[in-house]
Amino acid sequence: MLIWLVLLFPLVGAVWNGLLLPRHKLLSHSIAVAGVGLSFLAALPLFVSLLGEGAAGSVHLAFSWIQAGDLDIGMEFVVDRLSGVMLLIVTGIGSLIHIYAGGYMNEEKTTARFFSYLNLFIFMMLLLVLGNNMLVMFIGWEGVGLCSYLLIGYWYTHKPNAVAGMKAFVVNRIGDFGFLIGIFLTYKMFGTLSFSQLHEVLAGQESLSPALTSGLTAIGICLFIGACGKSAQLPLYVWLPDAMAGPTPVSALIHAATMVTAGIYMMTRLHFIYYLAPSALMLVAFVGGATALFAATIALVQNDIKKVLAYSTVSQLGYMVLACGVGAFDAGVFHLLTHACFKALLFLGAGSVIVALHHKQDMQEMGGLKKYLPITHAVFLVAVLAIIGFPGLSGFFSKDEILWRAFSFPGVGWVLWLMGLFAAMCTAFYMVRLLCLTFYGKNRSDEHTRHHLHETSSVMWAPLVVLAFLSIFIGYLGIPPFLAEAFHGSNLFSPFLSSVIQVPPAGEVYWSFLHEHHSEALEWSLMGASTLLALGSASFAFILYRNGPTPFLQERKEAFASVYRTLYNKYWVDELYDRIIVRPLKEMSEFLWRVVDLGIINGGLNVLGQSLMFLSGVTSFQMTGSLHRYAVVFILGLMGLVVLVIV
Amino acid sequence: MFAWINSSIVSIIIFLPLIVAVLALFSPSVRLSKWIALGGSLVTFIASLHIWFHFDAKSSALQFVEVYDWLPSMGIKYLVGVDGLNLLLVMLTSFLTPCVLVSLWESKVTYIKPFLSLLLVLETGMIGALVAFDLVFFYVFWEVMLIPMYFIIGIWGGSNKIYATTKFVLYTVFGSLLMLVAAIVLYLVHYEEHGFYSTSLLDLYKITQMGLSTQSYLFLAFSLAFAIKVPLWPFHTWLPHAHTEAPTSGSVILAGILLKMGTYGFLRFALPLFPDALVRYSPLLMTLGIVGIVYGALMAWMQKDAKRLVAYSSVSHLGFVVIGSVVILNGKLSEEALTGALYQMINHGISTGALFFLVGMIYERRHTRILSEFGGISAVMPWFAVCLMVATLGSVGLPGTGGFVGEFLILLGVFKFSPLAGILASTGVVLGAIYMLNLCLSILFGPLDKEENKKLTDMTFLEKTYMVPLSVLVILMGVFPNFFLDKTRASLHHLAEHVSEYRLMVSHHDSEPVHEVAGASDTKNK
Amino acid sequence: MSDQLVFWGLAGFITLSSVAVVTVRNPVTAAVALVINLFLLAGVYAFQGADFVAAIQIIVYTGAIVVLFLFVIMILNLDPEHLRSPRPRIWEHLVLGVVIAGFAYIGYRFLDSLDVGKVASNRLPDNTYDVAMILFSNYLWPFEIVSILILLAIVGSVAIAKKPK
Amino acid sequence: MPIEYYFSLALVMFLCGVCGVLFRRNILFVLMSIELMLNAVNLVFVSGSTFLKNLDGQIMVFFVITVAACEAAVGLAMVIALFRRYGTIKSEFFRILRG
Repeated sequence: MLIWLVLLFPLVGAVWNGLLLPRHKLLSHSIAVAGVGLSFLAALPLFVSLLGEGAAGSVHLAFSWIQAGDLDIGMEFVVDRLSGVMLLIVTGIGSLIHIYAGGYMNEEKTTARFFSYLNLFIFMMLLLVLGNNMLVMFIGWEGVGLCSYLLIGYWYTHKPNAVAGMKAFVVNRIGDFGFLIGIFLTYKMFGTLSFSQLHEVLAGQESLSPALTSGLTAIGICLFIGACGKSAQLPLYVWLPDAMAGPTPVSALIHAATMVTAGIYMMTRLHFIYYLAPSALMLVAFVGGATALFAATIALVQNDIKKVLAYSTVSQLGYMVLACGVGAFDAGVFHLLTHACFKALLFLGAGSVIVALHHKQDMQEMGGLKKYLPITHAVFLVAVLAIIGFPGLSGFFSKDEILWRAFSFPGVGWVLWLMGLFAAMCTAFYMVRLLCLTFYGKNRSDEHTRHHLHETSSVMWAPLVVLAFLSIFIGYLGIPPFLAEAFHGSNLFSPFLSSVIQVPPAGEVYWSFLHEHHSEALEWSLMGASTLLALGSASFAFILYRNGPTPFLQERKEAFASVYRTLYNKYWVDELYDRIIVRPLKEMSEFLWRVVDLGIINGGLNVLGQSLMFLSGVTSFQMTGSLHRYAVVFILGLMGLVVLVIV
Repeated sequence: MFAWINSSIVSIIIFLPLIVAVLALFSPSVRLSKWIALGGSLVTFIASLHIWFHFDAKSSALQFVEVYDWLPSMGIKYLVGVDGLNLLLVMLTSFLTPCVLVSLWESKVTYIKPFLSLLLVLETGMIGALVAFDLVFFYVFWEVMLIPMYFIIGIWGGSNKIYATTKFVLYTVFGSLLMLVAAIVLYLVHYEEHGFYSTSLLDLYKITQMGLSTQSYLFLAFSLAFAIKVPLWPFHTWLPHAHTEAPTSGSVILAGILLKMGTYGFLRFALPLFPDALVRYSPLLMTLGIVGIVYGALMAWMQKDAKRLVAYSSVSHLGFVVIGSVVILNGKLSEEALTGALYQMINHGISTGALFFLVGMIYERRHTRILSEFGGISAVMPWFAVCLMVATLGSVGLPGTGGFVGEFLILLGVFKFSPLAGILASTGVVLGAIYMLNLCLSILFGPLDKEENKKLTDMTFLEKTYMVPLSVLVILMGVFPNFFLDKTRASLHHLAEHVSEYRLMVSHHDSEPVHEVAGASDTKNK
Repeated sequence: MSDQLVFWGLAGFITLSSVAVVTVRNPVTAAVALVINLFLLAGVYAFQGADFVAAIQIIVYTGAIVVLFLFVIMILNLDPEHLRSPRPRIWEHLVLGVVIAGFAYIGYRFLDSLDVGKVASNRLPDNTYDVAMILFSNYLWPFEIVSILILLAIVGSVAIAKKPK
Repeated sequence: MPIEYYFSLALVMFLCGVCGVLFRRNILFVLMSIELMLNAVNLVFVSGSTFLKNLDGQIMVFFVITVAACEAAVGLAMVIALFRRYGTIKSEFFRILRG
């Protein structure tokens, strides 16, 4: 029964705020927080019930949704350990961000619309997470896209915001197109879209025919295209940086903690397909690794604080996708969990900075904010340390787990590991750069702004503190086994999920390395190497940037001008897409419209009509209008007819 | 009395609007005329609700049948009835007409009385064509639909109305005349096989001895008539003109219902009457449909005029309906795709109807439909913005709106038939998002920088009375599609079975198509 | 014998007057020729024993219709300019020839096929009473309808010919 | 008298009427020619009636005469109207039917 409450509360909140549009900001804020908070409270017992040894998931059918021919799709939901974890992330972090948003949006006249969208987003995200078949998941999948669209363009009077929203929606749609094709393929092959039935079918197979394997590979790739769209992977990541046009809580909730992780969740949910389609997973792994690296390099030189965080998100999502790609779905979800905490914290912290600076986002105009925003600085520091993998913080455990699993992947694992490692170094560099440029050195903002600088209200910093605690401690859920042994603890997270995530029998031969035992020395040394490199990179960045942008840096920038420009302009990917996709398509449409539609089809018809008119003009010469002439013709014709008959 | 109503309910919903049309035309005052028209159309809607609630969803048979001999010597009967195929469309028609009449309540249209009565005559024609099960009556109603539309565009249209309306009529008549010829041939074929004359569809469905070539010619003739009405690419060029010139109410009816007559015609006539020809030509129709989907979408993207944009989007959306209607799997029509096609007709009727209403609203306020003239309207017209958003999302096919259910079912069926066709058709979903959101972006969002736009007033109460139900329906149809689909299931199943059964009976004429189709589905991996 | 004489006499004059109607230049002359023609035709009817028809022929046609023509001719008071008809063109001669030949041929074929032989037609006995009986029993409705037609024609002609204000 | 004679006579009258309609430019003459043709038909009716001993033919003549009267009345009214309006009754002047 609780599951219905979990779903109901945010929906009620969204409808209440959306239809009744309460004028009072506090009221709409409370409705929204209640909507998601009550949902979180309802989700807690649900989750607790899953904690028991061997607790199985349960499926709940609301009603039969679409029934046509042989197809029967129910509005059904699954509660198992995987969706339970996601449930907590969505509603828990969602609640914190909802609380924070009340402070952030305090300058707005009314916030009912905003909170309605936000609650609707939570509802859609819950549909996505809880759905027990691809189609229900797809409702949530596109639903969160819609909310993202609406929220990115929340300040719609500024046209670029609306355009960014539209870009997000359209790029997501391209991904969804792949998802949809994947759904069709699945239905064509298995005749069902339900996760549990698919799992039953595939887990029941001892070995796979080549046709089935290739089919599964195709499904895997198609669904991964969907994941690329939603989780901002190469080549469909372009919408996410632009999506920063939305209010910062939105960026934190949707574009960092929850929605963008939907792709990882979906692949984990369908791990049994991916485990049986290793070549698809290989693609996933490389796309993930490449994205992690690619986005991290761009983030090195960006000046907009939210842009840096956006590219950082893309990069971290790349890690998670990489984890999925090497079959370490549990590691992916673990990183998803930790990342949700510290990235939400980073965004909210950045939001506090932005509010304090009256909506300035350029880091070149910040600096020295440590003095003015002590709490924000403290939690921000925690988050930065977490993300760069400072030993003992959450990011350290989750990232290290992924790197290790990548390395232990047979064959190309070391390439993936190198990608991840390099990306980790970049991450450390740009995060510390961000920290320094924002909080240390001299303040570079103008007099007026500086005068009004002060710490944000408690409604904003309180959630940050909670998140900071989470960022520190949540990592201890998933300590790597060898460390756990050393400290007499145990890894709680992977075994918890292992009841859901299992390699199907048919794939066990290929994935046997997952259970292979490695020497602890190797693990220790790899962990040490990556940690040292990351910390080295971080200290390098700290040395360079601790005083803000200095002439020395300016010189370096000029020395590496071409590299700098390439990175600064994000490898000109947007321009490239515009040149090779958007513009040709537009020109083709223009051509089709002007030449084919107006010219050939319509023109052809007009020519037909005109030639008929011309012909009638030509043949109407005998239409003199003289009655006698007509009568003569009439009589002659009549006589002709009669003669014809009687002859 | 009640028994009489029950036994002649279908005739009531056909002819009531006609009677009301006469009354409205000759009523002494404009005010009264409006009340009469609205009242009549509402009574019609209530009567159709009666059908909805008393309809037996379990049965695929024709229900509420009325038969009267008209010309017994020629076998022409007045035969009307409702089944799962036309029930939803009848409901849509009787629902949209009152909406249109309400939308005219405060309009400053000249000659309002004839306008209202033409709309009601149009309703008679549309409902009649939907429920007629006799070829002659179908043809008569089919043409009856044309005449009011001709006048509605020709008299109350925009600047280039004569060109538009002439084009519309010439196009449609060209198609329907071919259909008439084919209908006569069909009539004779039936006589040869069964030895008596009949124009009743129920008798014509029983034709089994028709050669493939005859079937092909007849199928093509019928299909052309329907394809022009749909309109299928490349017969679509009348549509943008007609829509651009037509008054709002004309556009709503035209896009909302008239176009569906074409796709309904496919389901009712072209598919069950000529099963072998259907198998032969289904790839052709599917190709044209897919071209239409992509082409219509690209055209819509290029339009600067909001109405023209929506018009081209209809070309794209109805392409989905056409491809959904002709999916043949293992010599059998795909029920999923058929369901989707039927459902998509209703969705399109509602969401595009709503879009035309909305475009009409801003046209009435600003006297322009050029997209670049707008921007930021959302701030001054929040209700309008919400409704436009909902209609747009329905049109785009976002899950949770009816459009998704229809498109999903269609694409699913098409994909099972041919993955390539499915993929190509699915691109329409992406392109749809582009042009529809572009519309929203240009009208609703961006800075509110034009002085004229700042003074725009939001939707009036009257406008809300029909826009809110339409918007709610868009969502309801996406969340509870089974509520609607339940009524259609038996009939669609029957249609699919019918086509396959009758194919088997005639397949000794030419068994090739059977193999062809069997070959198309052996890409199954399991 | 006398029958022959009467018939041929009537037939000859009828032919002559018919030709006159269409060939003379002056409409008054033509109208007079028409009167003669219709009058003689009444003679033919009487000769055949159709007394009633002969009577209304004289009363209605010669008495009313042709007089109407004469009235109109007087009202119009056409000047000689209007009466001059242009010289017939060659194609008109040709058409005239073709029409006459065609009629001759069709008439010939028709009469040839009639095959009623040389049966002499008997003059009918007195039949006015019978005509009246039929007219007011079998043909009562058409009779009444025709009266409406006449009424309409009267109203119509008045409306058409009225001087526009 | 053989019936062929009467028919021949009717034929000649009818031919005259046709020629009048075809070749006379003056509308008055056209109308008179029409009367001629109608009378030719009447003659056929009466002859047939006598020949067949059936009085229906005479009734028909009665109706034809009535219709002819109406036709003449309306036709002449139109002639007057045309003359008033255009000052001429030459038929080649009226060419509204021109394509």
